[in-house]
Amino acid sequence: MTIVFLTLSAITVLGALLAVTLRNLVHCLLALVLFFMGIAGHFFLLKADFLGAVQILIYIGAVAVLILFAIMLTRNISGTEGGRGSLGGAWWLGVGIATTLAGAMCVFVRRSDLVSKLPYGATEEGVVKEIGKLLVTDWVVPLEIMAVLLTAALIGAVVIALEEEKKR
Amino acid sequence: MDAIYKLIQHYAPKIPDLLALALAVLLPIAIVMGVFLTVFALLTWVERKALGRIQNRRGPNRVGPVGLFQPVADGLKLLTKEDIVPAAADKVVHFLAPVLTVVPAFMVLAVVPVAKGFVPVDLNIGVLFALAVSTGSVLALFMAGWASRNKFSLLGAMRSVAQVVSYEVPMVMAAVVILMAAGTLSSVGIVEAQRGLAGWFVFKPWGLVAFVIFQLCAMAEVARTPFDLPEAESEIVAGYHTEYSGFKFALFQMGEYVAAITMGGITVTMFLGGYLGPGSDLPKIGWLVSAGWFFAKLGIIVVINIWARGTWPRVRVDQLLGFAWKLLLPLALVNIVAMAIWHFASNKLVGWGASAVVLAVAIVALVKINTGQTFEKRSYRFIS
Amino acid sequence: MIGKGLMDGLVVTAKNFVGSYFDGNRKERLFTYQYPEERMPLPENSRTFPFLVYDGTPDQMRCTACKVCETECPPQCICIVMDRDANGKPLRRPTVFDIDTSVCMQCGICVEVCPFNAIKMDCDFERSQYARFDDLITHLPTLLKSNEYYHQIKSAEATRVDATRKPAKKPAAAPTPVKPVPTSTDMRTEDERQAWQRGYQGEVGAGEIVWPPVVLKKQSARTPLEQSVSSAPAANDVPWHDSGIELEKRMEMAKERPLADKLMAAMAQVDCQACGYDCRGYANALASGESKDYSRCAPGEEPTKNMLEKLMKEAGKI
Amino acid sequence: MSVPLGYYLILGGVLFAIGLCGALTRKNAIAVLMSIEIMFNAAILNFVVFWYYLHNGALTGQMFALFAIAVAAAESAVGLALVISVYRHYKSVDVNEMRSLKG
Repeated sequence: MTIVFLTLSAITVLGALLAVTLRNLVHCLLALVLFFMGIAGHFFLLKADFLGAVQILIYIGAVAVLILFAIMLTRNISGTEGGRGSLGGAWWLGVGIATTLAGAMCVFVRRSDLVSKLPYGATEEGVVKEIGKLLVTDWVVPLEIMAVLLTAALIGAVVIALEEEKKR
Repeated sequence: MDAIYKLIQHYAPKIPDLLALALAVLLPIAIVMGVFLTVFALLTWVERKALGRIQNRRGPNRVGPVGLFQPVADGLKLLTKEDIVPAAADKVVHFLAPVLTVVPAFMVLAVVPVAKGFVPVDLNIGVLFALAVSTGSVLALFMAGWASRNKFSLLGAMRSVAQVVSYEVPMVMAAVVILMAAGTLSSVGIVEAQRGLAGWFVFKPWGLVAFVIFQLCAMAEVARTPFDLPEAESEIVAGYHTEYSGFKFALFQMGEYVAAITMGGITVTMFLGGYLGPGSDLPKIGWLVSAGWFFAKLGIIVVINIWARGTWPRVRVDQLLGFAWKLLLPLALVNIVAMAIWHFASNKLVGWGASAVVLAVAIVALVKINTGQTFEKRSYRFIS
Repeated sequence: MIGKGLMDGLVVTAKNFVGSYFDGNRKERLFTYQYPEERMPLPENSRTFPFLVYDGTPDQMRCTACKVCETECPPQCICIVMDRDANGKPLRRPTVFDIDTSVCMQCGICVEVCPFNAIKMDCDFERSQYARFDDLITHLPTLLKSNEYYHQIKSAEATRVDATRKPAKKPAAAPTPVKPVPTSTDMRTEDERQAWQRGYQGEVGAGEIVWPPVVLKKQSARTPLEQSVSSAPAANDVPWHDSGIELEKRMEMAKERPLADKLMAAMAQVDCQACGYDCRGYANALASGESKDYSRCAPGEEPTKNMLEKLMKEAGKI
Repeated sequence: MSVPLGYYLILGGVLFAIGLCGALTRKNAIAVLMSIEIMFNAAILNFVVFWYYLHNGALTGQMFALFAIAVAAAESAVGLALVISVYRHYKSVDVNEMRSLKG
């Protein structure tokens, strides 16, 4: 189990690192897909099969494709010149902040008493059915709000991205 | 998998545990790969033969009896061909793309119940997994088109991305009905829910509509001919695999055909009762009979695919996307309502009639709405 | 009814499919020729690559090595070297006749210009070979085909040709002992051969367009051979000795020269020896009165004949 | 055989930091959005991890993750629409060049 976890983690971290460092935007996107895959793998490892499938369906099937279209619509087709941002010498600041954050989180995690906690027994059977039931009972209000949000986002995205009628 | 593991432990207890485990994992994979690669090879031959006959040609008949070894010859030829990579291409992505096309196609096979008691992995989210993984191929196609640095390739890739994303939606919506009826996502569970006389979902009004929608979407998803815009020969050479040759090209073909077969397998599982059929429950030979039923039904789907390919012309891009969003998606949504009516109807007959009426009205209305429009006269940029 | 067209289409294709297996006249339905076994009859005028016709035995080839076809060939895929006896006297037949089929564009111009009906277009299209350069050059022995073969592939045309031909002459010379026919391969150095295979491109500077292309032959390896036979002064002295130049131009060039030169300028300049001499020799013979028959320049055809007649009349020779 | 919870927490933290680093340093708006997706995923991973290790038969963690995925999808759709809109305006997706609020 540890080996699987480490391998998956390596893939995930590698994908994330490449996604933020590569110069070519399309390569970034492909690295991001690798990262999504890694996360989905972690979900499967954590017995959250449904979430894993949803992760693949939504992130790889939809979000990645959306980003792809955005890249194609805004950049030249080869995707080059998407250089790493050197915000006038401020890039080291971002890296510094991120490193500090990571270090701090590691320290907190180590101090926490949850660190060595081991999982409960696996409960993968019937989870999907349970989720479905919960969605229309306890969580029905969030679900409806989510539906409204998604509709709003859909319409909003269309309105924002719609090309304005050119004045003639 | 577990069953094989137990069998191995039962019959050969001396085998070390790890080896038995590895065998239990690898054996189903080997069987599934072997069987479906043979089916793939046969399918290429059947398709060429049938297309030939449809067009009053003879089809392949040179290699072996009635051209039966044509796939072998094709494979050998493609294996020995030079592998050309364009100078400007993105080498790594160009190399990865064909490999990644094949992977999702085979991954879907993991949840297809081929025979009674034989499914490589009985995931409890089986169908969702299949639908999710089959989306993955779209990125491989995009990688192929983009890495080739060729305008035709890129056009084909973008077409394929738009097409797959559009058809994914009605496809999942059509599948929802089946999940509602079966009450499970597991592929085996869906098959078992179709037991009984005329129990196949395709024999219910909502099931029939969902079947048609799903079948059309599956054809679009794997770019079969009425929807083969990503590789429209007459428009964009060969689409995303214009710049591929040799074995990489073979991998693309393989990915495409295996995807078509697995999609057919999913369709059979969801609508045509999978491996169920007279005799599939017999004690000793049940697995064989059920496998026979499964492949017979798969054959029907394949024949439909080939027939449609030999008959219907390619649609335009606007027709393609409009068809998905304006006709299939609303119809799939209405279909869910029809399913709900069926589910809550007091008796079967009322449910049958009510859902059929709802669907008929919806189909007529949608067709009216969609055929009423006429297109504006096109204006061309360079002609005044 | 929506979708009726789609269904009709399916019915049509289904009928085709079933019909191709069970239809009574499915032979006509499946119109594909199973090529290596069944062959479509070729049209009378189909043509692929040229071949040389002989009457009777291969020794009696019609070709006189007049080089008209070599001169006229647009892609210059023909190479001819005339046969000579031990004394260097031309024998009026080729010892080398090579056609580079990788260069030939099957235009049939060689057939049209040939004054002897010696070269004709074949209709054999199965010419694939194993070696890219060596096998694609057809040599004299393979090029030679009998008149019967010609009748076989294009009977109407062959009959027409036979009708126009004079009754077969006796062989020009007694059959010489058969010697191995040298090919371009062993007559040239490797470099020259390659240059020739490249269709003379090797001799032309890149991007430089030289026209007429015949000029190139002045530098080619064959020229010294040709010149050595000619009894006339060096080529510079007879600037008109070039079949690429038109008759009027040639006459203009030789305006100030003696009668023999004028006569020579009127010839076709191909040294074909259809008359029994080369061009210089025939002109000398006419000028000296050795011969009075001015109609023997076959490649020159009517214009040359008329011009020779005019010149001879002016000089009072006839 | 399972790994302890701490491993997963550190993984989530590292992924979040990588995403943050990208969001802070990248110049291209699309790349920034991609970095934000990485951060989102790190958070979602933590939801699932806590569910797996700490749940008492409840599915709250998974439900939260599910909603988070839906929100992230909506966010990316609107975000990318904004990027395209901005690109139309500035002919660039460089976040440094978007300085004015005026159109």
